[in-house]
Amino acid sequence: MAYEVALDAFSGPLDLLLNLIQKHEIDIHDIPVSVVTDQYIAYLRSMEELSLEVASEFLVMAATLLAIKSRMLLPRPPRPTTADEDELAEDPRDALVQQLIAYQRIKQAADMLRDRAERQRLVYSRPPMQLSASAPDPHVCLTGVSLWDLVDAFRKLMNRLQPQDRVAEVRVDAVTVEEMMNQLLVRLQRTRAAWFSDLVGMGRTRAEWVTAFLALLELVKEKRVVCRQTAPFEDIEICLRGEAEAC
Amino acid sequence: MLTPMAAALEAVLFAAGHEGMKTRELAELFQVPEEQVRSWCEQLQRVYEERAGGLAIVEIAGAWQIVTRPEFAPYLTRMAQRPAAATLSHAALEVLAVIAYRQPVSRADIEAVRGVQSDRAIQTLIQRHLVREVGREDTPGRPILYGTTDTFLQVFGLRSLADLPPVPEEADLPRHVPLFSHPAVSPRD
Amino acid sequence: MLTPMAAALEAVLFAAGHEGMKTRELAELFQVPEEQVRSWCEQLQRVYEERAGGLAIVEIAGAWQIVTRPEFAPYLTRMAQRPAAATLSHAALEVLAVIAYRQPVSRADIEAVRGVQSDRAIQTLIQRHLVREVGREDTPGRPILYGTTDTFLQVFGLRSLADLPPVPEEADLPRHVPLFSHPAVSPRD
Repeated sequence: MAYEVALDAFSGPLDLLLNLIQKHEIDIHDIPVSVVTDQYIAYLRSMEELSLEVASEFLVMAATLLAIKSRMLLPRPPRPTTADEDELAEDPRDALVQQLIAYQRIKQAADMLRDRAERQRLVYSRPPMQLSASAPDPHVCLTGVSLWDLVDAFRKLMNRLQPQDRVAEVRVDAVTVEEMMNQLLVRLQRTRAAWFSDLVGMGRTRAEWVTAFLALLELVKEKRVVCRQTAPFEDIEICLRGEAEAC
Repeated sequence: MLTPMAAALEAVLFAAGHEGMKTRELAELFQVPEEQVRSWCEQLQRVYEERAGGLAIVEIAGAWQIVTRPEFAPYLTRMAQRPAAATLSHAALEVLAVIAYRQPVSRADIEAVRGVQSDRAIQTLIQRHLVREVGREDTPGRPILYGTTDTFLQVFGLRSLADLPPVPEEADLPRHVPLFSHPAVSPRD
Repeated sequence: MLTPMAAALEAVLFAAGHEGMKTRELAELFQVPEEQVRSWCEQLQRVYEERAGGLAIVEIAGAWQIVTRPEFAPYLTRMAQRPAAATLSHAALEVLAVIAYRQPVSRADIEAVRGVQSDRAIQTLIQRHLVREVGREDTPGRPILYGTTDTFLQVFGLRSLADLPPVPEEADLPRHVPLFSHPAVSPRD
């Protein structure tokens, strides 16, 4: 549990990096990339050792740091006497420094907002006075609100119930691949075709994603569904075999 | 300039709203004898009279409260007739939807569904006579349960609650999360 | 001694409670120009400050209202059981800060600043009515643009977006990072 707290302590790779910089009182404009990179990667390693999932963004940042580090090791071009383009050659750290500074300001702004909200919470108001008694009007007239607005509000509310709230209600006995295959077939019979991401992406937990994916593979193997993709990286369309011509 | 104690008393009476605070309650809050509280209240009452503002301190049924002075009633009547208040905020509509479909329901239940504080929206709905207290839940603290009113039915043109349109998604929702449920297409007029 | 107009204003603001009254609404009620009303409100605000009572006049989200002064909160928390405020996560606060200062802004922009996926936090903020969709960007894919709501102003006690405090050390920032350029005036309802 305590590990999760440690992980949560950083809201992203920039947060972690900024923390390292502050902890070691490093000048943000002149970051010793090699030191920071080592520490950053050491941190990721310790996360892995604790079997914590390291979000991909953290890994991307590690790669970025390594790239900057290697570029810093390259010999700089000899300094020309005139101020031509080469002298203005960028410091490989520039982009990252800009990003860090921008992020630091956001963190400050976030802190400030939190302080304000806390101060505001110390302020009390009172409910409006019951004025309708002095102006009796039994016909409350609502404009711009229809019954459908009400239904819609409720439906949306149900739809956006926190995923974790829903997960709590899932039975302990997990869905089997066979059950999932049936569910997928039922759904495909209803809709004829569906996007791969819709089919698999509706899983609430990692286990469900995997089950759905396996079920889909099984259906492909049994030649009961057909997949097609119009261009590389496009979403994959899944059709029932036989319906393929129609979709 | 008010004394710090008078200022604190003013803040408390203001926030207490139309229910006011009994002398005994104030004495407990400020940890002083009741006579002391009574004398503070009377002092504050005099201060209010002397400044001739829009408000007064009164003691009604043993409870001290701040009220508006009667001579400003015409403005308040006009305020009440403001047509501007005729629409419901998004938040109020959501709360109304939860109450309509889930009644009787407590504030805690409503907030659990919405994930946000909802007391203001509930107050607004009560003021508009769309929602009312229908009882108390039989759990510790006996929280108030809310339900819709006849005005609610009139406003939305319903014969009875049974007339509320079924929410498409609801049937699918309960116990087990249907992993691959079809996204709801709600009928619209 | 308050002037009769100030007294009437005080009564009206008291009656309006936490809903407050917008300058325009007050102007209609008193049948005077908005500037006149604004000056009355500001005068009353000063009177309240000078008497150092338990109350203050504030303008939040464009609406004038009477509230208690923060220093009396200890008495009031004891008195009124306020539902625990749902606190925002670190991530959600960061996203809110980006949206508040740079609105209207797309998810991609937010993620560029934070260096991390932000869709969950955005959903949380929408759910809490702190943030809403304000339009679409005129670029391929027409991504959704987000902005803050009136609830945001209320929660953070701001008169308007122009009231957002400047982030310190603004001078230190290099020119070409227009991170905290003045918030664009976004259409609001």
